[in-house]
Amino acid sequence: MATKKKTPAKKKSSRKSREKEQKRHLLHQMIRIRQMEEKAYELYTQEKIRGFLHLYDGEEAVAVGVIENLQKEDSIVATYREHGHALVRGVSMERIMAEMYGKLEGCSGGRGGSMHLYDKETNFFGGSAIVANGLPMATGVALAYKRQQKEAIACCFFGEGAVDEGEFHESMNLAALWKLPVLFVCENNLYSMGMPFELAESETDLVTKARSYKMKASSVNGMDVLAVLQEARKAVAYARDNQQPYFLECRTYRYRAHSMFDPERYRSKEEVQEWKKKDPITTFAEKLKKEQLLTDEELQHINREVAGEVAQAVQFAEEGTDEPIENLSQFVYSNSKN
Amino acid sequence: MATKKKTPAKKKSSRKSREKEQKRHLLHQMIRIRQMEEKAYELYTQEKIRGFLHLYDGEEAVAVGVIENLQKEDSIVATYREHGHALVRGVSMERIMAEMYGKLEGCSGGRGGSMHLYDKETNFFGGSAIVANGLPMATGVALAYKRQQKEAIACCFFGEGAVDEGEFHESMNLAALWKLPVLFVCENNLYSMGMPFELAESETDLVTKARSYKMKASSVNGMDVLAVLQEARKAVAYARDNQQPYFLECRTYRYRAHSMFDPERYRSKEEVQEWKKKDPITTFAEKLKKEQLLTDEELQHINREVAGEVAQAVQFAEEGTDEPIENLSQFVYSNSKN
Amino acid sequence: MNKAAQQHMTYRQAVREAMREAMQKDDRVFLMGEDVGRYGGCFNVSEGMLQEFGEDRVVDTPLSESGFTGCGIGAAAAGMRPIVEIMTVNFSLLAADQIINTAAVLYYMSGGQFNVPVVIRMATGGGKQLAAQHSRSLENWYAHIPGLKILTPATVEDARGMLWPALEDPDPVLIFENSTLYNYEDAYSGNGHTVDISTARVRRAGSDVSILTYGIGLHKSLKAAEQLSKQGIEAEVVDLRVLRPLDNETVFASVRKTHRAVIVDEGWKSGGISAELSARITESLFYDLDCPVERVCGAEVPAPYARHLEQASLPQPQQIIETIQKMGGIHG
Amino acid sequence: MNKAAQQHMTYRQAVREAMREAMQKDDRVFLMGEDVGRYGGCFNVSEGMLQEFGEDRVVDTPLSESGFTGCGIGAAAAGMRPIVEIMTVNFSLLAADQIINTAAVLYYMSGGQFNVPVVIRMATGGGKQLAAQHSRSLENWYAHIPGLKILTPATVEDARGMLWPALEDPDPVLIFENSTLYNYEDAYSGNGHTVDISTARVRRAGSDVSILTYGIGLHKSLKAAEQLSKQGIEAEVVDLRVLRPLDNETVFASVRKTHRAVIVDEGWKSGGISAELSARITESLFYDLDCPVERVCGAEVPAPYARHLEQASLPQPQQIIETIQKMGGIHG
Ligand SMILES: Cc1ncc(C[n+]2csc(CCOP(=O)(O)OP(=O)(O)O)c2C)c(N)n1
Ligand SMILES: Cc1ncc(C[n+]2csc(CCOP(=O)(O)OP(=O)(O)O)c2C)c(N)n1
Ligand SMILES: [Mg+2]
Ligand SMILES: [Mg+2]
Repeated sequence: MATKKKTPAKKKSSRKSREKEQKRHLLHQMIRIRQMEEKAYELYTQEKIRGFLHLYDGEEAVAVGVIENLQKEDSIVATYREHGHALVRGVSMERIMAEMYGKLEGCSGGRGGSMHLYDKETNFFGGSAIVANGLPMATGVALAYKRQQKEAIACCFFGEGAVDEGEFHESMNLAALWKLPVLFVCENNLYSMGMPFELAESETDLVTKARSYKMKASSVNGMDVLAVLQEARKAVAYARDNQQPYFLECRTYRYRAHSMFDPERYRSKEEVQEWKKKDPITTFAEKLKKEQLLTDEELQHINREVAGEVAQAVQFAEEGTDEPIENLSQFVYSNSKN
Repeated sequence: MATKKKTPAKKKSSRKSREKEQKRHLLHQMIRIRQMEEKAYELYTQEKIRGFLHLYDGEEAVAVGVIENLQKEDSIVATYREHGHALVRGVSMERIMAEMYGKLEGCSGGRGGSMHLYDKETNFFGGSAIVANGLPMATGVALAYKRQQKEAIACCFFGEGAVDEGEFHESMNLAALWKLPVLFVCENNLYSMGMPFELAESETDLVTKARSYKMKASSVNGMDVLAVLQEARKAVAYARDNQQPYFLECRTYRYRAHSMFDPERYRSKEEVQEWKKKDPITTFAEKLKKEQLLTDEELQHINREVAGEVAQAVQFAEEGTDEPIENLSQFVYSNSKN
Repeated sequence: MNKAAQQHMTYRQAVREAMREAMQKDDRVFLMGEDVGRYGGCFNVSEGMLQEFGEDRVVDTPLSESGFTGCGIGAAAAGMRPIVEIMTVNFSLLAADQIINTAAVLYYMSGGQFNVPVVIRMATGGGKQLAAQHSRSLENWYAHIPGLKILTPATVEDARGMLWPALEDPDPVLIFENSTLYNYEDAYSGNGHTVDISTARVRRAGSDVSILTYGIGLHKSLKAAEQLSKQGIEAEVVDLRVLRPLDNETVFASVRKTHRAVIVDEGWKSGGISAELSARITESLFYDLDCPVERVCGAEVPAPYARHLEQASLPQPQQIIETIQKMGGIHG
Repeated sequence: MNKAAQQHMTYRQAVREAMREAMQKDDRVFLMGEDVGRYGGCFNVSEGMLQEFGEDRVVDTPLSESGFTGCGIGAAAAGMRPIVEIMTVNFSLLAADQIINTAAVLYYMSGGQFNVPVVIRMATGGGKQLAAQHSRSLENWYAHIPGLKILTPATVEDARGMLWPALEDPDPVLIFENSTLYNYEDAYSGNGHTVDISTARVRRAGSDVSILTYGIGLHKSLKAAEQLSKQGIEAEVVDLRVLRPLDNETVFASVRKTHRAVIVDEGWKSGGISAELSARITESLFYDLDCPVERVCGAEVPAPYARHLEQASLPQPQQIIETIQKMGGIHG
């Protein structure tokens, strides 16, 4: 997205500049998510966006670090907390915003809303709001790819709450048993709504749990985009090359309420503050500055650029059209043959 | 069940005689199951018994070895392959047989049949024919006992096929998390219908699987009634004393078809023959003979005695009454208040 | 009327008070479900109950609908009186096995030995722009299953009064709370009396047409009836209250009087409770009817997110009015 | 008629042949389910298919209804054409989440982007003394759900001919095979032609009363019609074939002709397809009816094991006959 001119240089400095570019790209992507969602929050309070709205603030490094490793032909299955995943996958901010507005121009034609972003173009399979419900689907997508002898993998995001559900268990077993190329990414943000992780799981070591299906697994600091990037690179390569599933736990945290209504009785303000110190965006920006890959000015520039993108997305959504009511029943069934 | 007169003797010989008595009792119980089911098989071919009929031949040591350790106030939740469990729990052979005949005198009043034996008197909670469906129930029964501060445990029998189901996963987690006194007994007979165990499970070490819920677990030779008895004793004591769940795998084998219709294309006759050599009844009888705890004559006596019990059960069933058709809707709802 | 009659209460408070009272009265009663404790309930219904009753009686469960619902069923069969909360009916699909393959049949299958005195509460309904996976009204669906009892409190009084008799009932009772009603406020006598859980109730008397409805439909129907009244059409509004077993008598008595019936149900039309009522009425009162039974139901689409589409998919008072105005022989 | 027309075939063989042909025609098609391979299918339907098509296309699954059904749904969305077999509808309760929360809504929720061309087959029905957990007819229940298509082949021709169009259909199609029909044998033309999956069919013409039915009910109804004919009552028997979407036209045309309708359904009456048909008929043909629509359905009880009780709980030809004999104005 960030289109910087590449300056010709010696090999070493070109690697350096590639690295710089990638790192800035990662930062840019995280900022895009953050800003888009800050706007979404605001729009929700203005009742422009309705329904449930699950924000991803604090978890951006996960989507960015993982999805950066995917190829075009790979697919993604996500949850209701999927704005970030859709965005960095390449769904335009305009179409995401329009979807949250319920407009025809939205990426699900206004029928899905915040929890159900879909985009066939980028193999973005949504957007399911039933916890763990996406795992069997991702397993099936991987099964299809394997049968079709594609090189593609299915990448499935879900919260640690999903681990308790039977569908997690069944999918893990099937994927491991049938050696399907699925990357299971567990976004462990320590809470499922108000339920603390350790009160929901008899075994809190999720890597151990995954291995009990004979699945390869690892865990990574989900607040560190580079760590996620690297671990996910290995995971994706493993899944693709060996045609095997992989379970990746990303330890992260959500700053905001579960959805927009949440008295947050289950955790302390201090705890949230502690985690904010590990913010994936600010810590990464600091790091880049220290490494002299980024100046304050450049950071401001990125922020401004993204602000522009957000403004444009909002305008796009505002100007969107409403589906005529007589089309209410369209898409209950397809009309054409397969 | 076997009522032998105790002869007063010196301490040592009294222990010996107690041991002898217990061992014969175990043998007797296994023979009761075997003979009852052989008769059931025959009655099925005569269309006296209908529906599905899942026989337990080869697995008798499991029910006998485990249930021997239970107290009156403990409860049992079983599957559709539960004749043996009901019988050794203390449901009379007559009422079991009458149930398979669909008679009013049956232990479920003729409404349940072979797959749904129930007996409130002995806390025998059935008889569920949905694979893994009994695990949540057993967990709930244990929860109730814990709340009621009873010393009782819930003992849940299920096949290894149930391990693949989501309900297994959810129940294991809940029981471990909430420290509930459930004994999960997995009767691993290597097949779920025609599905070989190793083709259904990515991890075939079930103890490892159980431990991934932080549950205490062990595995035992389910063809050896003494081994089961001992291992189950430890397991029951652990569950009761520590108010914690326990997972016990019993490795066993079923000789007969899954139900009565089964072309058995999935395994060889030789394999079945190999397992029959390990038969829990004949090997145990041999052992007792070698230990001079049993004579051929005594064995014949037991067999005859049981044959008499079976004949009487059949007669009881034959003479049973049919529920009047006008009572069809009775028990859809209770009539009284709680 | 006594002084307490002046009291007002929301539907949410009514459910909470009912649970609190049940827990105080009977120590076999406990509440279990996702986020009923620390979070206070996803609709804030059980707020404060964890603090009042402690972790043993207000049990936060992991995300395991089948597991914890089955657990409640087992505990009920073993002598407890659990209230299982499933956040919304949509998630109850994950517990369908336990509800239908166990709770609904255990008593029958065991020949009357093991009853299942569990109460399973869940939110139902649409109208909040939560889209296809979060907006269903599947109480209709559960009402198809013998062995279950289905309650749909529509008033503060019923939200308050139905729980205790449901807990006293030896059979599994499912209570469907329309989530748009939680903020609904009404006068409440405050004396905590229970209500029967077997009859329908006439909420508004009328002579020209019977509107048969329940849950959120009651409120829409009452609105429609007010409007119609201005036009000289007097609709009788019957709140079904219990979808299984249906109270034929109250329904039939009303239709016998008005000779016309409209069923209002936010659930999907085909094969819903509206179909069943229509069938029963024509079976029993064919010659009493002045015109065919009509149905005003939710459009048969997965719920769309966009507000205008979703509203168009739900029955509205105006639709009820228009349907009635067009009915054969209606004056006004 | 050509020579092949002399051929006979069981319903079981018809389903098998349909699957074989589909697998031969389209390599995106594969079969997955419990025991479909080594065992040959729990009703022996897929016998020999593993040997013919290999493990990649005849996939024995672990006991994980939600997992493998969802897997089939995902594979369908990603370009395959899976036939998912769930042994019986009773176990499909474990997969209800995937069928209803995913398959039925994905196309709508995604604004027409992701369709789910999966076919889910399952056995349904009672009558084999399998008791409460194994004998349900829940096709009625699924017919309540928008987004699903529900087929109920009752003849060898339909068992043979419905699968291919179901696979060609871009939407999720559920096929319910009544397990008591697998051994049913009938003449079959043997030319493997497909049938439409959108209309009902008149299986027997008649002028006095319309019997609307499907699945096993068709056979019972035809028997009843033969008996009635001897008494001078000519029943028209309509095989619904498709429970969702219902073919109103064929049903209405029949009832317009006969002025009387009876619905025969082994499923439970309340809120079943019988209720829906009854409601639709009175809504649309109220003034054409000579008497109220009648329903002959399964008794609303969990299935009992004992044969005499179970048989009493199922609709029988005699009941159909008696119901029709008592209908207003019927001659004979
Ligand atoms: C099957 C199901 N049960 C309950 C819910 C309600 N619910 C929505 S999100 C959520 C918490 C999920 O937590 P987690 O999986 O950790 O994801 P997070 O929200 O933390 O990203 C719950 C309980 C649901 N949507 N689906
Ligand atoms: C949920 C469910 N799926 C499928 C079936 C059909 N079925 C009955 S028994 C059985 C095999 C179960 O195997 P296992 O758990 O190993 O027990 P076993 O029969 O070997 O004792 C199957 C597939 C069922 N009853 N329930
Ligand atoms: Mg979480
Ligand atoms: Mg087995």
